[in-house]
Amino acid sequence: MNLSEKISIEKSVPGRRGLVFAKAAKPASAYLPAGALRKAPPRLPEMGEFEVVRHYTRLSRLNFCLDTHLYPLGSCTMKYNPRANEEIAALDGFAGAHPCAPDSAVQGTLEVLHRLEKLLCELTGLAAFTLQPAAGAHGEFTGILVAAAYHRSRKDRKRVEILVADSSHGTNPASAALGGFSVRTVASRPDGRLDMEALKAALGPQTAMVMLTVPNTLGLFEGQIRQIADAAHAAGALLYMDGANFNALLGLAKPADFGVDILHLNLHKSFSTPHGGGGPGSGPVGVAAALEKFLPVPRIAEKGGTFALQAKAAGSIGRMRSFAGNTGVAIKAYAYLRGHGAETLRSIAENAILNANYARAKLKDLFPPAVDEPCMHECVLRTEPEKTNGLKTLDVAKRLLDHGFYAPTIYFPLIVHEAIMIEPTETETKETLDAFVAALRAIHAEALADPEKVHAAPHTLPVKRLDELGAARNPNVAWG
Amino acid sequence: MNLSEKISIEKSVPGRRGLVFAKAAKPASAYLPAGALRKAPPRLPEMGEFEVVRHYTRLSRLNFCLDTHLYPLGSCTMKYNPRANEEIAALDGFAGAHPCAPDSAVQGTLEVLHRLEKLLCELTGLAAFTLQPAAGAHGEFTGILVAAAYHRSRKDRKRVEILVADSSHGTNPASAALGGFSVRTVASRPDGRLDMEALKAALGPQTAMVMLTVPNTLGLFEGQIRQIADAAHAAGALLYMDGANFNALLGLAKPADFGVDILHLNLHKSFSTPHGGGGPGSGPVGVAAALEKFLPVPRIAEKGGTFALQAKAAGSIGRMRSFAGNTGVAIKAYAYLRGHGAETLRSIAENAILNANYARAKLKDLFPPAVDEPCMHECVLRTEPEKTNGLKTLDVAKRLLDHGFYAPTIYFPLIVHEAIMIEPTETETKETLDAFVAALRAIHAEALADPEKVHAAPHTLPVKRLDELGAARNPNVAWG
Amino acid sequence: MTYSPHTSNDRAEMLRAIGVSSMDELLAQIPAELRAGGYDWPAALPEPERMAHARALAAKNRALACFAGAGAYDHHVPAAVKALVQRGEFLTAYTPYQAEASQGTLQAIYEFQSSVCALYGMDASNASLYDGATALAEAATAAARITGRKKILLPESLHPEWRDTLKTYFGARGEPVLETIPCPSGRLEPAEVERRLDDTVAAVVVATPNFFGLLEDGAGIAERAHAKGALLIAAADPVSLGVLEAPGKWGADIAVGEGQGLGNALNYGGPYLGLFACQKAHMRHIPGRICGMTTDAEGKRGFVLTLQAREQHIRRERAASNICSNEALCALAATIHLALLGPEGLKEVAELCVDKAHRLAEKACAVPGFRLRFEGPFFHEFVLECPVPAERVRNALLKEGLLAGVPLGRFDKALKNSLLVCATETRTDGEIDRYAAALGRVSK
Amino acid sequence: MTYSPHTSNDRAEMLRAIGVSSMDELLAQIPAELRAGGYDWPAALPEPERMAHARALAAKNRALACFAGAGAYDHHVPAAVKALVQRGEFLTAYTPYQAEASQGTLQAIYEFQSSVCALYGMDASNASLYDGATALAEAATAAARITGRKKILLPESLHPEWRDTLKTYFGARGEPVLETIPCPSGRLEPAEVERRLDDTVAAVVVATPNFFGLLEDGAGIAERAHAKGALLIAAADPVSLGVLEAPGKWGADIAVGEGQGLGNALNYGGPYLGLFACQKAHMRHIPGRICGMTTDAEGKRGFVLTLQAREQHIRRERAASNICSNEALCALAATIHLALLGPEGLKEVAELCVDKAHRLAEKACAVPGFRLRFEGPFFHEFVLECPVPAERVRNALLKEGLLAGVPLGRFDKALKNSLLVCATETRTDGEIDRYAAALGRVSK
Ligand SMILES: Cc1ncc(COP(=O)(O)O)c(C=O)c1O
Ligand SMILES: Cc1ncc(COP(=O)(O)O)c(C=O)c1O
Repeated sequence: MNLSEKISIEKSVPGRRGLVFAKAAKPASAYLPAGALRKAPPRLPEMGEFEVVRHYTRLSRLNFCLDTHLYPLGSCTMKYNPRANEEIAALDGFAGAHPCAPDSAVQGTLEVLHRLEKLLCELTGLAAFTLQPAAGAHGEFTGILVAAAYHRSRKDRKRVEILVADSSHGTNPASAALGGFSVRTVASRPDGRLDMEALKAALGPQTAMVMLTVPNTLGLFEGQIRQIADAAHAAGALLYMDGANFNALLGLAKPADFGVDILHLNLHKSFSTPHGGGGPGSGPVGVAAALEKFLPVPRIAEKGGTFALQAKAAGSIGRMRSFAGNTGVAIKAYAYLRGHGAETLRSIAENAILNANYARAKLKDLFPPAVDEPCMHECVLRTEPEKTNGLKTLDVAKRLLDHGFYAPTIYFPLIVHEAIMIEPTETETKETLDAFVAALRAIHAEALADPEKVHAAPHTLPVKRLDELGAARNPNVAWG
Repeated sequence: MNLSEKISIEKSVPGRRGLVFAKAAKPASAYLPAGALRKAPPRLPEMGEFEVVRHYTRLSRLNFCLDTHLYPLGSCTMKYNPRANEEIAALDGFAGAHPCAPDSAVQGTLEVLHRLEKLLCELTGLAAFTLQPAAGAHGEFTGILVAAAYHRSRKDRKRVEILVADSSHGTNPASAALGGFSVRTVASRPDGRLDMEALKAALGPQTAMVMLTVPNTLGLFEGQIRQIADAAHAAGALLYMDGANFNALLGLAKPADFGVDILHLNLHKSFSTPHGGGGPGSGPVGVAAALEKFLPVPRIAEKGGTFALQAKAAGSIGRMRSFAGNTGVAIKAYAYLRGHGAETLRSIAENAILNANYARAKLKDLFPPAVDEPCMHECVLRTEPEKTNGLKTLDVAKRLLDHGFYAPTIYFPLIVHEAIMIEPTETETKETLDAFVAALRAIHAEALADPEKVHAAPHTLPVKRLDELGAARNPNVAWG
Repeated sequence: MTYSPHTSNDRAEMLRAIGVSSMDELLAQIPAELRAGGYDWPAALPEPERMAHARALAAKNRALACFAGAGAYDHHVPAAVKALVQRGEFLTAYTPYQAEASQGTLQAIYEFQSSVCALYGMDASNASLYDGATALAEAATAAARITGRKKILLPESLHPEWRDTLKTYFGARGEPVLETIPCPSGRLEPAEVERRLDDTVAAVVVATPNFFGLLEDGAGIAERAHAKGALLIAAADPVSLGVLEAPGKWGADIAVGEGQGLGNALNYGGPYLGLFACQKAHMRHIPGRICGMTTDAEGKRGFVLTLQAREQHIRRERAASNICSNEALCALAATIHLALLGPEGLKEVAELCVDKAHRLAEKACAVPGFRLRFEGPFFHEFVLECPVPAERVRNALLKEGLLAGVPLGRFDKALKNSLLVCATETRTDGEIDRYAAALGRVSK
Repeated sequence: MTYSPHTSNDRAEMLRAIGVSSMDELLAQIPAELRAGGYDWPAALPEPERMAHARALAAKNRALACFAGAGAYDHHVPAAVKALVQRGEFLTAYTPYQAEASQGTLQAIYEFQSSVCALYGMDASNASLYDGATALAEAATAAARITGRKKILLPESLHPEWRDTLKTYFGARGEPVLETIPCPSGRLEPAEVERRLDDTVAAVVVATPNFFGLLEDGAGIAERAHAKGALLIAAADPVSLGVLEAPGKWGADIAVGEGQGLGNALNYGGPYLGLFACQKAHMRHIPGRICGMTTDAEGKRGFVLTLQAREQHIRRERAASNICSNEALCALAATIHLALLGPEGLKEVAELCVDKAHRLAEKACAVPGFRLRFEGPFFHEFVLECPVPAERVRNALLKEGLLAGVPLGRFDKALKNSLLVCATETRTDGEIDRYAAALGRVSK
């Protein structure tokens, strides 16, 4: 009902106070040299506590979110995350633990982390996990450094190249580059899978690793993954699996069985941490036994039911960040997994796949799939502007907002023209999917009947279409 | 952005499950006679957990609330209640305490309750408090029973009548009647105060008590309260103060000094419990020393730093409900009061009074005050339909919603024609009040320029004006 | 701390606009002799210190495995319930006077009323009352008005605090007249009820499960009451209705209950949740707020507070009740709780309660010296007759971290050795075993 | 438990619509030989049991009065911050790709960026990075790109885990090259820095307060760095900036920090909050998401993610960074925290920290055998030199419920007897006294 909100600093009134603290016995100037002290106070808003509460409450209401709207954002697994997990991670015992506390004082947390590692090992078939990476991309980077360390340990210094699929997520090549590797892109076949011939041609003594996303970013299972693994291994390279889409495999398949050497998972997707407007995440990395020793420190060790955080480990690539990792996120993932038994685990993936295929089946006559076959947890469809008065993917996305749905991921993967990537996730009902399908079909019809309306969408949101170009040309990124 | 929501039962799908529990070792039928068992399951919604979360999240967004809008509801003290109090009342130690736990296991709660009673005594000057009443009206009823017990204890059985002001809240006469008293209404003077002559004329050997609201429901201080008390006492009656408006006196005055014998406070107004859409509240009752023994049980006793809940007390009117009272609300009130020192206590009332007078001063040319003099924490204004194309109070209220403000209390007190009762409370900023004033002035102008628009308001809310008559004529109060 | 946002600048400008020169001038409304001299008040605690202070106090309460019931039950409160009721839009709204700006609260109340009706097998309900005890008092008042009769029969098997509440409510006024029916066997004897029924009786109250946990013969009593023109007021724990027949089905005219167990914490006795429901015929005697469905000016469905002619703000001393604020947020918690559980979840909880309580009873009675005080089917609570005073048993188990139950001696001296024991779904098998083992040590 | 809402009916209908006869047919996409045989998996815990399990685990952590810092600080987290970040609209939204439906998140990011800039005295910032250590790594990368140079000078007075993180980040790639500057006095000697500066140096890193809690001569070092064409990267605790001069004012080109102390709990090390800010000139080298102000088609103000040409999803292997998800919710907490505190509140907290840490230091050093290891002004942390190994001191105080600090021996053997001790505004005078008293007992 409110459609815009001033910026906090515009609500600021000099001298107004929110949280007030006790006064220090002596001011900082009594202890610190004058030269070190701040001359002018930082330009932060001066607001009462109530104003702050009202400001951010009202601001929040300008958002769509999963709790209010279907959020079928492909590659993002916007599924429902049980509220109990939030409560659990916030328990004083967990939330109040200092990262430098001695192991004896944090046995509860260490036990959770250890148990989670073991559960992830069981789910993936891999030998060992680190929970340190803060997100998926950070996990990729970790995995890439593990691969580098592995080749280095074998004195194999020629392996300077990493192969990535052209359909891969942008973080894959970026992470590879960050690890000092050159990146070579391998084309996908028309059916969306990696082109084995192209791969074989690309593999060589320079290849450190092949990075593959399973299911891939077209929502398709790489049926030949075992062969890909064999080819990579035969060439002396490792196989990395980007497991950000692991929701589709939970309880169905174990990547170790595919021949995967290294993989990362996104706890904030498949394992139930709400995405928080962009994070925090957690990107645990699992490895085959031979690679365990390269995992970053700290490691969590267990002996006779007592847990220890080991800061040093011979062979380790070192530390990827400060402290143990995004423990709060890991706790939620643990809580989530303990809510499931072996049977219901499998239902996660099954229903995710069911929902994606249902949406796909109900839409494919109007929005042709990038690849016309059953999909896994998401489907990539296309608009056909040439047939529909210029209805582009962006228009569909914006117009969907008017219809009360967040938009799918658009223009990704890059290899699909006018891509619309729909991932309903397993937690949406058939009724919601039916309404979503109806909205997309209605938009298609609108494009034929009243194209202007669709091109100018959204009409009912707090703002109309925003000028992105202008924003980038004259960036205003702070109130200054 | 969503403007309506199905009812939960309309979202129900047979067989769908939300929270799932463990299965019992044996079914109820193994233990209980078949005749006692339910034949058909209750018609409750069958929804997934996510659907429930989404349903109530979306539903909530159809509300205005204090966290999103100014809520200048006279007589209701819709002020900001610090979030910390919610956290405190929810602490496991407090929230998990069973009401029949032995005193030794609940010393923390008992200490809070005891401390709160003492603080309320200090604020009011009264000798003793009970925290048992669940709300203001329940407190009134308690106070009335105390008065009855007092007269009974003096064998004074003729006192069957209670005097209430014509401006009083409806709960006053209703509570008096519930206590078995007949109710006599005493008129107010044109200046909004109780008519001393009318009072004196009404007082007599049949008078058990005089009930007065201070500040009264016109937002005015009863300047003659001391004389009223004297007159009541001289007639052998007691003086009851409805303290629901105590926000205006916090830190400024102690009702005991007025000659008040019994009073109730509304913790959910002056003492910081968010109103929750209609409750819970808590209506502690304070009494002068001579009346303490009549207070309801249980009482909280302290001895050498140890606290006890006493279920029996000689002379007590008995029990007003089960258990100790709305403890959770009392804990918030205690937390609130401990956030204040003697100086800031006073600033609560001062700023509440300042804000009401500011709104009054800025509006009185267009909306004449019921009584033209400075007010306390709220002001009662009027519309003048005859001068403004029929702009009625109800129209103003509905149109204010379009302007982004909740409406003031309207048509109360009953003695003011076309009353608009505005209580901004002390937690609103000058800027918000300015915007509110501007909206009211704009509505006045709209009424002159485009009366239809105003009469048909609201226009921007989830629903248009609702048919209240129809609702009462053919009541549909359950999905059946 | 101050939650008043005014700067000294604001204050000066506002005083100027008002036309006074100082705050004191504005405060002159209060005669000087009535102004407080000063306050003996502790120093303000800033939020960090306040939190620390509160935590220290909360820590003085002991964390115990709770086998106490007696009208307040340690059920699981779902995380989603807690999260949703804390949304500002629900938490910080008032009673929905302006319906158009309060559809969220209003629809939730409608759902609440509907859920209560579904549980109790009734047609109409309200937005909540203070607690179970006061709901019963309101039901008694309504029954007297409906029937034009003056007497209410109350069983001894009713919660003693509920009986006490009714005594307080009606004692001063002298009506309705309360008559207590003794229940030496722990339950109402239908014949005994029949003996006391006459044409002055407005209603017979039946609590089932009753205070001792036992199921009553509701249908038998209802039939007898109706035969004499009296109403039947049922008091029933809403969780029990996951497995037990709805009062409306066995003849209750009005049903009440304590709704705390539906998504609300124990909170040392409050805020709790008074449930009230009745057959359609009595709708206009319901106390308190009622939400009704209606349509807006364009025919769209919406919700309003309705039937207000019963209420104090209209009727004043002739109102159906004096209630104004109710327990809305607790009612919302119950509404969400019931939506989360659904009929199946509620049944699961109820069956767990039955199962655990019976297994506990069996284990407890296997300890020499302990036995059930009363015969008859029970839900999740039973009276354990101890070989020693029940307080002693309670104190002994307290040392082991168990809240063993509620000693009944304080309600009735004859029950000095009786302990009212409850097991809900939150009690684990391990705790049940520890309980029995601890009893074994007491008996020695 | 299942969070999949489908009934068997739904499932059947949906399979039919898809045109397959069974779930298995749909799963045929995964070759049979790649399907998992089975899982060794513990039994599902329904929510009540799961909560109980989690509480039992959490209870295995000890509640201690926290005098440990070392990059993670026990500051008060305001209740309003906790409540607001849990609103579904923030908690369950994604990265704001569809700006029109994400103005709440976007504006909050803009406010976050602005607040970070205000604190650090910079012009531009981003939506957050993983933590302080990785923020520094990103800053080093940016500095190398901006200057076209390869060497980064890292002081020994920097958090050792941050140094280790940079070593990991750049070790495999071999660049930027890291050179550590020894700090025997606990602080950087400007002269020593100058000695190492040459035209291969991209940036000098200065942490102030540094790992040992000491303030560095940032201005002196910045001047020398700039003189050699190198950038100055400042690492600074944001809370300290309530009283300390903004890095942008004393010459920092890029500033980073660990933002946990702004409204985020300790959480055993994460999620934390990487802060990154810089002068305008370097804006297009900022890693990660950036929110910018713009206008909509009707000229109304709005916010979007901007400058995306730096990012991995556009640039892939040529991106400024690989970061995608960041720590948005932690950044939101910091934004709200800073709005609640304002400049005055932040100053109060900072002054309390300074005051309490200094009073603690004084009391600790009054205990025979204990002294400050380093000289120089410090913020809220100091190195206490103990007469015995610091681990022993730590273990002794643990028994009294005190987390005495961080023994530095594990970072540097030469610091075996050194304990890094911190006091924030949440430590009470009573706890400080208990600490000193406990030291007294250790020294005996
Ligand atoms: C397939 C894939 N890989 C990697 C990532 C990167 O994960 P994160 O955003 O947690 O860094 C994502 C997330 O968007 C993804 O979808
Ligand atoms: C003046 C006055 N008296 C009494 C009451 C009744 O209080 P409650 O609603 O808590 O029963 C109110 C509340 O509306 C009130 O404003």
